[in-house]
Amino acid sequence: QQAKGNPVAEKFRSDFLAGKLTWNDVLTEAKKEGQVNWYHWGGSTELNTWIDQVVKPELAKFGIALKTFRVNDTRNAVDLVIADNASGKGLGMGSVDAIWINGENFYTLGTQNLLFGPFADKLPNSKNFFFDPKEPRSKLNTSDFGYPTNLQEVPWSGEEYTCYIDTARLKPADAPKTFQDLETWLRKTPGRFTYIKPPDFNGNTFVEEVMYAFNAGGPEPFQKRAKDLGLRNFIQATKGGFEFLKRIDPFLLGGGGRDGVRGNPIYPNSPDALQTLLVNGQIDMGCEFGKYNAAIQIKNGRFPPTVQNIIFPQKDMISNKNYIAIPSNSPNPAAALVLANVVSGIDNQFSKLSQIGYPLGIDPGRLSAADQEAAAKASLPLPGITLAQLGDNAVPDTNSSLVKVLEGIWQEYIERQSGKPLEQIIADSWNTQVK
Amino acid sequence: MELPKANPIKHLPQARRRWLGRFRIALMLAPAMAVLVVLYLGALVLAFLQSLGYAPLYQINTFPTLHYYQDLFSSTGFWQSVFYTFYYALIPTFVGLILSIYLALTLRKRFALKRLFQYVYKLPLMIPYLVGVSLTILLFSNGGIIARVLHLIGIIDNPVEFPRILYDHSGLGIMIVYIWKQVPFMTLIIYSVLLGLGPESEEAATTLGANPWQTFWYVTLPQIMPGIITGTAIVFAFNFGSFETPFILGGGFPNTLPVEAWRAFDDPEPARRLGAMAIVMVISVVSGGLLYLYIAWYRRFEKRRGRV
Amino acid sequence: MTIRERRFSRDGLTPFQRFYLIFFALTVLSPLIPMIIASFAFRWFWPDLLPSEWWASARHTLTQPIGWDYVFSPYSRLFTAIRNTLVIGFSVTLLCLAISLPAARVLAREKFRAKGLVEFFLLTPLIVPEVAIGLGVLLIFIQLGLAGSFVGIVLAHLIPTVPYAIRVLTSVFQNLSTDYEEQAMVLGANPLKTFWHITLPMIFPGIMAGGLFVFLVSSNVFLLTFFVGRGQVETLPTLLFTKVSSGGVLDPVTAGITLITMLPGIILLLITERFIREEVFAKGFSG
Amino acid sequence: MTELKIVNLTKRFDDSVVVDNVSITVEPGRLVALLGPSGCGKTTTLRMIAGLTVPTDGDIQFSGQSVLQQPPERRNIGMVFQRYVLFPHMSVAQNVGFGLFIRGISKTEIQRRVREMLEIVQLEHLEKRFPSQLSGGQQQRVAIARTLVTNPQILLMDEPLSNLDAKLREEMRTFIKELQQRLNITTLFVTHDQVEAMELADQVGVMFKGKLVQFGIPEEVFNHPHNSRVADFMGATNLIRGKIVRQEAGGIQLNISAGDLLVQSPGSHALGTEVIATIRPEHIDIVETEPLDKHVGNRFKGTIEQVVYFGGSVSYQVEASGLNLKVLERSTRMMTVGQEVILRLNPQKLWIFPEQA
Amino acid sequence: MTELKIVNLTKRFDDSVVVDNVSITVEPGRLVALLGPSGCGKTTTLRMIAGLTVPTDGDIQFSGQSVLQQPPERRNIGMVFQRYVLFPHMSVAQNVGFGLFIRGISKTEIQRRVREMLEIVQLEHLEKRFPSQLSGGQQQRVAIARTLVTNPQILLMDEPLSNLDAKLREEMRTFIKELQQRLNITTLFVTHDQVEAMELADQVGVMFKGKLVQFGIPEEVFNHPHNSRVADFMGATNLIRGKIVRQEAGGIQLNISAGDLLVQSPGSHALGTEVIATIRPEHIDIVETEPLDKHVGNRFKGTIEQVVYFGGSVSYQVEASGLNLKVLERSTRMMTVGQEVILRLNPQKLWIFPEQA
Ligand SMILES: Nc1ncnc2c1ncn2[C@@H]1O[C@H](COP(=O)(O)OP(=O)(O)OP(=O)(O)O)[C@@H](O)[C@H]1O
Ligand SMILES: Nc1ncnc2c1ncn2[C@@H]1O[C@H](COP(=O)(O)OP(=O)(O)OP(=O)(O)O)[C@@H](O)[C@H]1O
Ligand SMILES: [Mg+2]
Ligand SMILES: [Mg+2]
Repeated sequence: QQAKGNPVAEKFRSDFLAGKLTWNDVLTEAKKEGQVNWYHWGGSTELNTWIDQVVKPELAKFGIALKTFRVNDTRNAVDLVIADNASGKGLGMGSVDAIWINGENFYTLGTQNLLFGPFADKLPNSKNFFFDPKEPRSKLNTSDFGYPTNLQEVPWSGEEYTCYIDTARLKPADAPKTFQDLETWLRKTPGRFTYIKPPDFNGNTFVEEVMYAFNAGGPEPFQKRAKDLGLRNFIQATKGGFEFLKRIDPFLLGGGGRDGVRGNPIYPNSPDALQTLLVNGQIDMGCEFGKYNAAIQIKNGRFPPTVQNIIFPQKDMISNKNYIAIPSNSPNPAAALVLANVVSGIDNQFSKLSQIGYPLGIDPGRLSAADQEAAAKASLPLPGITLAQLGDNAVPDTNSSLVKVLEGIWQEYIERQSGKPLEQIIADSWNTQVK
Repeated sequence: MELPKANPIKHLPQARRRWLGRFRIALMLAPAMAVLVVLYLGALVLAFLQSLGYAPLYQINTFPTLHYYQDLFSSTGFWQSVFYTFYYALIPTFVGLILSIYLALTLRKRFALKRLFQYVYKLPLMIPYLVGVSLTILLFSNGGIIARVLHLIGIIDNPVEFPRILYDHSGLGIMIVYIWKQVPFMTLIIYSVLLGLGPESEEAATTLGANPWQTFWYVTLPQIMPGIITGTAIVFAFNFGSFETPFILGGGFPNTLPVEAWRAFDDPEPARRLGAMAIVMVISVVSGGLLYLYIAWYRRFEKRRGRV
Repeated sequence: MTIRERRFSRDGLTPFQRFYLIFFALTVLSPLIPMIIASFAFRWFWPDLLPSEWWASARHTLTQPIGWDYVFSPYSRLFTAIRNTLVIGFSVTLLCLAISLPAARVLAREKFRAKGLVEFFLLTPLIVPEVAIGLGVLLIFIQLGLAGSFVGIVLAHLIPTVPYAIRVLTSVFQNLSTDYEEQAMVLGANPLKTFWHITLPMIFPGIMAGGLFVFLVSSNVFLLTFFVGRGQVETLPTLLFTKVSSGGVLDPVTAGITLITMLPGIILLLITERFIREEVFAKGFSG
Repeated sequence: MTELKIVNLTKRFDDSVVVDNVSITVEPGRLVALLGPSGCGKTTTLRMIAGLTVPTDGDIQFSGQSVLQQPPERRNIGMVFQRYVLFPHMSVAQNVGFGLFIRGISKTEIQRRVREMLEIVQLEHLEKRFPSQLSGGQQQRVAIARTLVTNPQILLMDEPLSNLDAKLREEMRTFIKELQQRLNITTLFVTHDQVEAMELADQVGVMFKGKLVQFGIPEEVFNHPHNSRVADFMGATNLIRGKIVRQEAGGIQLNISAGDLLVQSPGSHALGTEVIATIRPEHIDIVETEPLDKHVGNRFKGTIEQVVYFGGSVSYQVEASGLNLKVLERSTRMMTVGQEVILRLNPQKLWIFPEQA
Repeated sequence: MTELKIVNLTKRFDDSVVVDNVSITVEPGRLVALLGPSGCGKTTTLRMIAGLTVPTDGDIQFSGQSVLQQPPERRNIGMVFQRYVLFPHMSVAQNVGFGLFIRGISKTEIQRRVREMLEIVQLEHLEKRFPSQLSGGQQQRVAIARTLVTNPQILLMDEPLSNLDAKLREEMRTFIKELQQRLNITTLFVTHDQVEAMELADQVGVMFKGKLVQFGIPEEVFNHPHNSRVADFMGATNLIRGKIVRQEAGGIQLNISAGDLLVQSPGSHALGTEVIATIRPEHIDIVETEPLDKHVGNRFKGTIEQVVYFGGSVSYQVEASGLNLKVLERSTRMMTVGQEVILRLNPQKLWIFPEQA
């Protein structure tokens, strides 16, 4: 139930979605609108700077003033859209033009029918993406955490969950390669590892990777929607993983170091907190999203040069994309389209990659050979591993309908140390989260 | 029958003035009252309605239901939160009070650089809590400055050996920030009450044979009680409802009630947001009720002693 | 002072009190030193007490501004935050004083039914937590379309500031004997002129003190700004919150912003210490 | 010149009657002192006249015109407060000029009149100073100047001297007396100090608990108090109980503990009435040796019980056959404790009033 | 009984000398009044004796023992402050009992002694009240009771009456006098009111700007001031300039504007010295008609210029060939302005001191 927008904007949308407008019409309209409000996670100074340095002048060329809102949590932007809509502000009247989004938040907007519409393939730069459903490489562009994008958002960056070690304390050869290795290593040297606490998505992802690794069927069942998967299968798929998490709990940083003795295990709240532990020498290994993360942190002085990436867990490294979405009550829809187009341009994607280590959102397969070569050149060297290795071990993300369930189980079973049987905890969480 | 002699002229101005006066009082109170009634009382009423299940904003209307309160009270995490909220609020109030009283007493003395010190001690009062948080992180984190100094002098080897002060349920980091920021506030209040008191009654006690400790205990302390009561009440209420410090420096689940309220409110699931409102109501009622009892107790105490 | 005076006098500090004051001054001032160092660091790893590489030597090797370069660049939004903090602070101060003055005057001077109730009500926001108010106000503002706007933030800031202002101003009015105003009236001044020529100049220091206090509270408030601002209006506290809430090590930019966030308070303290007279406080908080 | 008349003035606060049916007329150009103990309603009366407090009942008239309906700023009165109440943020000149400034008078005119006024109060050299830089007496003079500069029709003074120290108080008394006489301004002067009232006033009103108990010229009030409360308040501490035994042209004969007492006080009393006679300590004579005309007047033998030296005067406590009398003398001679003396009570200085419950 | 002796007591604050080399001995059981204008260092002297302020120099001895090293609470002194300083959070009984309570005395004993003390100050019925519920005089009596209950060896009183109103002040004066004599306690009493000092003290010390200018029995100080500042302060406002022309056994002959003046004041002065003679207003006699012995004594013809009626006394301003003299008389007769009179200045009441720069 979208609120009614103002007639001009509504007409623009229907015309644009119907393909009645040329891109020049869009540019003209965008110039009239004059500005665009982009809400994005603002926790990275590099990204913030890059947007101001690169995207802003680019949009200015089209007569559009870019206003970025650095939110702490993308949810805030989604809330704003919902609230605006609830108070009757439709297209052309809200406050959010574009959101950097993926997963659950997109799912929220999608299920509440608060998206502008299928625009992704109508941008000039849609040529840089596979959108054809028959093409397997289009999967990450058309499905976001298992939820179909319906072309209502356009990818602008990709990521992969990657781990790093400090070779000053842990030789790459001794580094674990699988979760079994990890457990062995932890039992030998307790306290040298920990992972980010769910519900931070970096924490969720670690849990998901554990689930993949301990499920006989691998990642496959986790791609399904909860309704399609069913509780029984879900218990089957997750039990092993959670038992593993429970086993290593006492051997994590601060965890007590012995079976059955729970100290005070530390699960850092955020990637920053995790990095701090590594830099302080409290742990030797950490995992988070960001292929180029270690490289960038070394470059910016936050990591010592002795830090290297490792491939862990082999064959189960979650990889995904994130997107630009336009909400249904965007005050400047045309300018939002221009923004989406600009950030998916080849030059800007390359610049983003080379300057701040944010991987390409566009598909290299759609690029010319020269461009592909340029892309390779633009990317930073990865310490200790190669891009190809990353690609070989990549697996897709978990369906967003399951994420909350996993989160709930982790909190109850690990964080709150509930005494209930694991199966019941799983069932409880399933029942509260799956509607 | 004799009619009473009417004298309208004489009584008219008086009547008019009184009416005007009443009207004027209402008029002058109106702006401040309006702001607080609409925003503050309105906010509380709205939160209360939501906690009872009335939230058209999220297309939820199960009004009235105690469901959200029942959920809350039946979860063990909530009661732990209650405990931590009290714990983090009470200890710094108490410790800070003792430090403040002593500092205020010391400030009355004559000493070199007193003027300068008057500036220095008020500094934490002037800057946001978040700055205190930031300073605490820099100093007290496991790899922080203090740990490094301890390493330098050979007391610890590894940051792991440094006691956990931040991100821990002991709440030491939270309390350090509170105390650091609130001691100046309480000191200022107590010091100002002391200034108003003047040294005379203490001198009188001294000439009557009371030693410094007796003088403090029997003469000074009872007289600065009003300042202490206000100071501790404000500080406790603040700590009880404080968000950013426990949010950043706390030990995660279960955290203080305000943080839990925020977490719940931050959830995309609307029903959880109504749960947040239930927490909010609990915080308000507990904090308001406690302070009411505290002040009522103090009033009675004072009344018994003939004051007020 | 002669030796004898020093020896027998109780006016001076005991050795422990001297230590206590020094300790206190140190706890306030000494954290600034590592904070300044941190703001100039580039590589600073455990267990070094000083950075192994400084900002000054690293700043030219990178394409993006780092450390202080970033803090002072437009990318940090620091100046926007400062401007917002000041604009909000001053608006709140003016508005708050404007609505608190008449109320304080009435509370200080007049007797009326329900006065106790009104007084109590005007003070309760001091004891009801900010989260409670913040969430509720957000709900109201969402409905009024004020969420995320300056006006909304200014209005929200009135909630914690009005009680303080009323308290301070009430005591100011109580301290001002009605004699002066009555004298002016007897000399022929009507109520308006009396207020303008007599009352206002005489309570000016009190107004300053109250105003400062309001400004201080407003510029320190995080939660209400954060809730009501919805990430759309950034002030110094919200900027700093974004930086420190990740729970990581304090990077040079955060250190720099921390230092800058302290500045308004320090400046305010320096220029106004003489207005924050303890006496004003005494009346305001001992009742 | 204006006549000030208050008629049946009454003020009730909540349930207590603070001013109770008081009527006073101050003739044009005269100074009336309102005398009474603390809390008796003096200030309240003054404030009602000024318009700062609204009377519960009664009327206030300036030259026969009721002013009840006029707000204070329109009554054109001058009021000097107990605590000077100078505006601390204005200089002496600004303080004095305030009343004129408010009336929109031109700057030069204000300057002229302020200077003139400051000359009268002899403070022309201090016009640039601020109140905090003045002594108490100077402040009070500024307050008076400020009040007088607007040529008020009525001057009200509320214990203007009670905050000054003894020496200054005396100086200011003289100053006010002279000034009031020079300017000839109708004045109501409130005080709780009998000496002040006596010295300054053309007429004195004595108030107790909101009621006007006595009104008359100073000597009358001083020497012939209406009742023992007034007597006590006026410092006539010698109260002698007695019964009227004879009444004739020459005076009234009382029977008191020490014998007979002749009183030349007007009024007629029934024989046998219990009354109180009073005489001021300074009106009793001490005779060291028995004089010649042994049986003339009221003479009593007594013993000096206490001697208190006050500087200029000496006070003796004398016990004379059951009477305990206080006598005040100039300190030209000194008697010693235990000395036998004879007291002479001048019948003309004695005064009687009925005994009270 | 204790003797209080201060020797060369000096106090310097920063750069100003507030008490300058003051030595006073208060004999056991006596009351000495320290008299002086505001700011002359009276309070500071008292505080040094109490131990509340540490002297810069000099010594304080109780019965010959220096107490400099003892903290105030061990000196066993009683001090009554100008503003009573009762503990507002304690009842009257608790206030009075505080000193005993502090000494760890048993509850019943405290109760007994408090009751006893309250009886002495006549406040036994108010023991449950709190200070805020008492009048000024009652508060001051509680303060005194509180001080005396511990049997202090020395009693220090700092202008204990200056906050009371005239009538109360007089009552309290008598009360203190009696009490002090009854208890026989060595007392140092600070005041700026000459009358108070005269009335109460066995000896009076006059301080100006930190210096003890004169010390002696009240009459001496009152009638024979050391210099014109003291004279003025003591209310002897008649200052007569003159030159010494003759000096013989009978007295000193001065040449003044109005003629010759005979003074019977001790001390020898060089002929031709410019001096000031002083006489108190109450020591001048007014003679209405020329008496018989025409040429005896200092007589001057004069005209009455002003008459001020003070109730018990009348003050005249008399102009007599260049002299402007104030005369105070009992109000048994009244003269009128313009009346010609003859003034008689008793040579024995005249007093001279050298003229000052
Ligand atoms: N606004 C008021 N409300 C209630 N009672 C009042 C008010 N103003 C004065 N009173 C009471 O009225 C009585 C008379 O007060 P008023 O000030 O007139 O006395 P006063 O004769 O001037 O005394 P003082 O010599 O102490 O100044 C006092 O008992 C006082 O408490
Ligand atoms: N602690 C102090 N520091 C500096 N100067 C002081 C201090 N205490 C008193 N003085 C100064 O010493 C002088 C004498 O003060 P003191 O209080 O002894 O006077 P006083 O004779 O008692 O006057 P008053 O009659 O007004 O009470 C004054 O000028 C005062 O300003
Ligand atoms: Mg009065
Ligand atoms: Mg003094």
